[in-house]
Amino acid sequence: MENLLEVIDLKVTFPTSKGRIRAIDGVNFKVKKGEILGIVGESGSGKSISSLSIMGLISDQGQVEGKILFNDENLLNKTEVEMRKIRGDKISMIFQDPMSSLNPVFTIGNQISEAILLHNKGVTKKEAVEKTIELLKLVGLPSPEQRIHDYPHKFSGGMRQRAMIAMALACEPELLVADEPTTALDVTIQAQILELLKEIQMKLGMSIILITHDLGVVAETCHRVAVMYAGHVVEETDVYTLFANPKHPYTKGLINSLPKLGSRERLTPIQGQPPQLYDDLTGCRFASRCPFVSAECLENEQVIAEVTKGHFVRCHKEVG
Amino acid sequence: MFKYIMKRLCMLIPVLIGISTIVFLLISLIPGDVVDILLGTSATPEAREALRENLGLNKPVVIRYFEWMFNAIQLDFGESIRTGKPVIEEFFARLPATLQLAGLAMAISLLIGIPFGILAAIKKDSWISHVVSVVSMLGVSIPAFWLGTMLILFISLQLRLLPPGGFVPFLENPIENLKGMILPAFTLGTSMSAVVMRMTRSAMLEVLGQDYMKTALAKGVTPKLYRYKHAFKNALIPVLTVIGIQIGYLLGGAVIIEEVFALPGVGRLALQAIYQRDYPLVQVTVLMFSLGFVLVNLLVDIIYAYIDPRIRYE
Amino acid sequence: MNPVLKKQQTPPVVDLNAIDNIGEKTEGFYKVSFDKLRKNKLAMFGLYVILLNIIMAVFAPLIAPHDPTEMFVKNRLEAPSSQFFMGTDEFGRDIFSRIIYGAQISLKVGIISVGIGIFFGVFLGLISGYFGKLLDNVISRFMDVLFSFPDILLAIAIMAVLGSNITNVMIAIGIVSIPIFARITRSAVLSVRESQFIEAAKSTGVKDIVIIFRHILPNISAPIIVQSTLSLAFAIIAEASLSFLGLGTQPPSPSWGLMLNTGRGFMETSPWVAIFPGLAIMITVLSFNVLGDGLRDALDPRLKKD
Amino acid sequence: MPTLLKVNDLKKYFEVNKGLFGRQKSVVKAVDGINLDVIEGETIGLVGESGCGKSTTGRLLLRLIEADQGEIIYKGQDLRKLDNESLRKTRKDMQMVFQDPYGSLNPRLSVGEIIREPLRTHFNMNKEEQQKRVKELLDVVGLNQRYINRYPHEFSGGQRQRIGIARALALNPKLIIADEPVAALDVSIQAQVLNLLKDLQKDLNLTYIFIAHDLSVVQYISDRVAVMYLGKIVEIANSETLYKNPQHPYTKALLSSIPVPDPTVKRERILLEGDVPSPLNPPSGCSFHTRCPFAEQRCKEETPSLLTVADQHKVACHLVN
Repeated sequence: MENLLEVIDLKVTFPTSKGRIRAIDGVNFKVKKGEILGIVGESGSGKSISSLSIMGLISDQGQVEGKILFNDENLLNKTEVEMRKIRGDKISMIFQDPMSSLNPVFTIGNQISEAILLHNKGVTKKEAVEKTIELLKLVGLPSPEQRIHDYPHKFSGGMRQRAMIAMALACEPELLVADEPTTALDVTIQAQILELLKEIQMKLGMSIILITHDLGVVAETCHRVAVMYAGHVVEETDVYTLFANPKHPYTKGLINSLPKLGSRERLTPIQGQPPQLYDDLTGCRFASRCPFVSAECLENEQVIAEVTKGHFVRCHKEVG
Repeated sequence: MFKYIMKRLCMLIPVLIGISTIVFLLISLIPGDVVDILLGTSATPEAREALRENLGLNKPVVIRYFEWMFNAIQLDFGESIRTGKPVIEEFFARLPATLQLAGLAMAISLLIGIPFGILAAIKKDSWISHVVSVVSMLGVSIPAFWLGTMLILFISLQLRLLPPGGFVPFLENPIENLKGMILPAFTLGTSMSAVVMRMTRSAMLEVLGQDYMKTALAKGVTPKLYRYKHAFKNALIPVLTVIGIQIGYLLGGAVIIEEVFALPGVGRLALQAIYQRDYPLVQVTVLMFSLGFVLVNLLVDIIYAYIDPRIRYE
Repeated sequence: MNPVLKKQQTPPVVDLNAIDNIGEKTEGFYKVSFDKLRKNKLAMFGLYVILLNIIMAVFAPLIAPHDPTEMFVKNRLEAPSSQFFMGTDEFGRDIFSRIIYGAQISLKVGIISVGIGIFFGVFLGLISGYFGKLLDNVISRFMDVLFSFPDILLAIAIMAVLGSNITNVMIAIGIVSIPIFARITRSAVLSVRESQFIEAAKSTGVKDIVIIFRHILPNISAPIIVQSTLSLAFAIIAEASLSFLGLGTQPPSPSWGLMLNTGRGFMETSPWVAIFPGLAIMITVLSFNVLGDGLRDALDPRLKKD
Repeated sequence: MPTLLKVNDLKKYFEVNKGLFGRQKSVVKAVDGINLDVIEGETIGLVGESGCGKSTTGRLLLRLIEADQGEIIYKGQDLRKLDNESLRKTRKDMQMVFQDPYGSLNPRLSVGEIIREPLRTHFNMNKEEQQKRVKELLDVVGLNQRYINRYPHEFSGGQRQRIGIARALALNPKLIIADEPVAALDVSIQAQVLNLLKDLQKDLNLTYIFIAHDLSVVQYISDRVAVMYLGKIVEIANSETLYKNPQHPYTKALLSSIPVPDPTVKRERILLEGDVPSPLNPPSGCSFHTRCPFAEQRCKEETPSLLTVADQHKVACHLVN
């Protein structure tokens, strides 16, 4: 399979009153055509910043370096006008909180058909409305003919997320970036939405980047996974290998921190807290919490390397 | 929508009763004997009795209150103590000048406030934004009567560009009318422009930070759509509230501006009535101003609901 | 004290990162806010002008070159000069000295009337927000009614009834200021009341009165402080307006509004009589407004997390 | 083991005004007849999706919200009948840990003051005794004593949650109601706090009512679990029984909806249709019938009651009983 998206050595920094924050510091991952890549990490790991960088939506203060190759074209070299044509057309995005992600003063139909009209010259309003209804059917919204005239506040959380997905699918994108799409939803609704995403991915054959903090969601939905910690990708491999044979101490710790259904065995949490990402960081960013830490870890910056085929790890002990 | 408007109208009733009660009580609260104040202690007993009769002071206050309310509903607020004419007639005779003044002032302030407010929000941290902040700060701090006086001094007296005051009815001579209105309307509108500008700026900034604006960007909307369709309609909601409140300042300010520019409006009528202790006239002007304020805010509430579906379907 | 708490068997999970960068004590909310305010040049300018005003008012007899009521009959309507820094008025009184004494009136009216507004407004807002129900309904409706009068008009009407003197000016502006404080306090109480730390206090059995004064009041102080500065600005303008209309302070008192009013009569020949009092009003009001604005940013809890 | 707290038929209905003049009153049945025995020293979990009434239940037990009906019996007396003063004293034994690590600490008080407050309210201690006790409590929850004069905004979510726990422990309570105490925390921090809660329970002989939406967390920490749906308990069982042998269709669906962090597990997932109905107009009969894949006619008409199906295992479902 060929790569649809390749992120190479991506760095994003933000200025703050206490100095520059290195929110993302040399991140590499790729998304193949037709696959679901999971990016998993805790808050502050940089997973959302990665997705916003792909969309070109990092605010003006943020400084972005590296390469984001989409169909072999570097998105970071594109002008704002070019990016605008790609956003919502070739790459689209859905967000964490469906309650606040829809504009409250426009109808659902209006917001979805706007996406269609923006990227398809020559489509009439009527055609756009028909397409909107079709999309809403696709995402499983009951009686879409009536619901397109409703405002977002009339929709439940699950229905809003369906509407958001419909909007994202409006132009049949090649890549869908889903940033914690089910975090704000109840479990039974989460199950519905994840099922829907998988189904749509199969039907339309696009690629999805699924950003989440939930290893369970990753295991059930994704083909490959990148684990992020403190602005780095610390491990990247296919989903089976990750859970069967995790290499990075952070990945291991994360899996051990998780209560497992049916087991009441004592959890082994990761000690301490993630570091703050100011400029003066040296060595491995997980060192302060790592049970296997050595002097080398504190001194040298690790790089990510392939330990076995398709399994990338950012750790001295593993890479040697 | 209809239900919403009906609900709003019903909510007005206690407020209207409250306003009229307070206006009625204004006279009853005057310390000392009103008749003494009005006629002096040397007046003849007959004259005193006649005035008492006119003001209804010979009845218990509760009865007077209900009589007054009953008459008020029929727009009968009694006669002017000084001229003997029904006060409501005096009021309506003076209304056009005030309406024109307030209307023009509002138009000016919206035309200045909204575009510059939007501009300041979009070009956040640029020099335009800073200029807007400073100008709007000055605008709310400058006393209207002083600004008016200064404008008369420089534009009318020194440069002789516009008349320093006076009022020509619009139908009589539209050009002279407008010439005479420019300075007062500008003076009155200054503080409101400043407030509208500040509110538009901060409301736009607030909206631009919302999640749904990120959705719009992710959709690939053009900057124009982004600002004016997605952002402005949402930002308009708090701005409208402020406009509603500012109408109150506009009406209050009209009293002062009419005095400065010698315009024959309701505000000046109220002042004269106060100077002459013509209490029925004071009552009617205060009552009508408040009524106008309340009705404008009702209108704002309705526009509000028109823009914001969450309120419409409440 | 029943079971003495045992120390944990397992070593306590201690935050390694946090240990090194802490001091023993950190700064409270007001210190942090003031540090933030200090960085805001415009607000600090406002603060300095206000302090200058206060100094002017307190030490007026020491600063003013002349007595504010002394009439230099020979020097009527004299243009600014080295003797009369801002010129003289129609009675030959020194305008500069009158403006310095005028600061006393402005500040006195401002502080007392805003004090009335805060006292009653915050009280009403607290009880209507905290206890809710019928009490809230009655108070809120009453505030709605007061709010329905254009504010300067309400002040004018009250003055018309009470009669024109400086005490009544303070009462009238005070009454007009009540509803805004009541509203702001009420809505702040409503949002704070829902906080989990209030629930936490209730669940540990803390009494209502302690909750109000220890948990609610400190957390709603920010909007009240901001509104106080803005209301001071309003009060100063309102006093000047009332005096300008002849309904406020009475001659020969050196109220800025009153001075401006008399100055209007000699505008073409002696503009300074009207210009300087107006400038004084504007600069003072501007200072309160920029300070209020700066305080709003400095006290905003949303900007706290950096 | 003796019963510490007994809840009988607890109800809370909220009235919602609608229509012109608010004449049409609608009723939200937030908590609709809960029966629960809490045994001393156990952890009982309350689990359910948003709007199921689990948090309201927790607050009703402490009378932070007043119930409309039912009994809350603690030490032989009905808490609902206590006057304010006796309630204040009884609350000493029952404390709460809250969900929001940011909202549950007063930002204007230092950590020491926050933890000291319950001591000031209930005990006659002097400043030094209080200070000593606060330090002891910080130690117990795994926070450095040097933090005592710092303000909440300087702490991370996990640390704040520890402060909240210290405050709850200050009065030596017997029962702690923990309302989503780890929902706002990252996985690695969540495990730290869960372990802390477990250790404290062992050391201090605490009883927990643990309220959460995350079934795997609830199962981990609880001895017994009650599953709630639209204001009612639909199933209650031992933690293991509930996992291995769930009876109610909702419990089954809930269990199968939880994503399992193991890609090799392929499960038959029971996908529920649609959303949780609004508690404003709960469905007739069994309130789950609108989403239940097995619903029959009688489910629409009769409300099932919570009946014992096995030892310590109760289910409210027509199809099971």
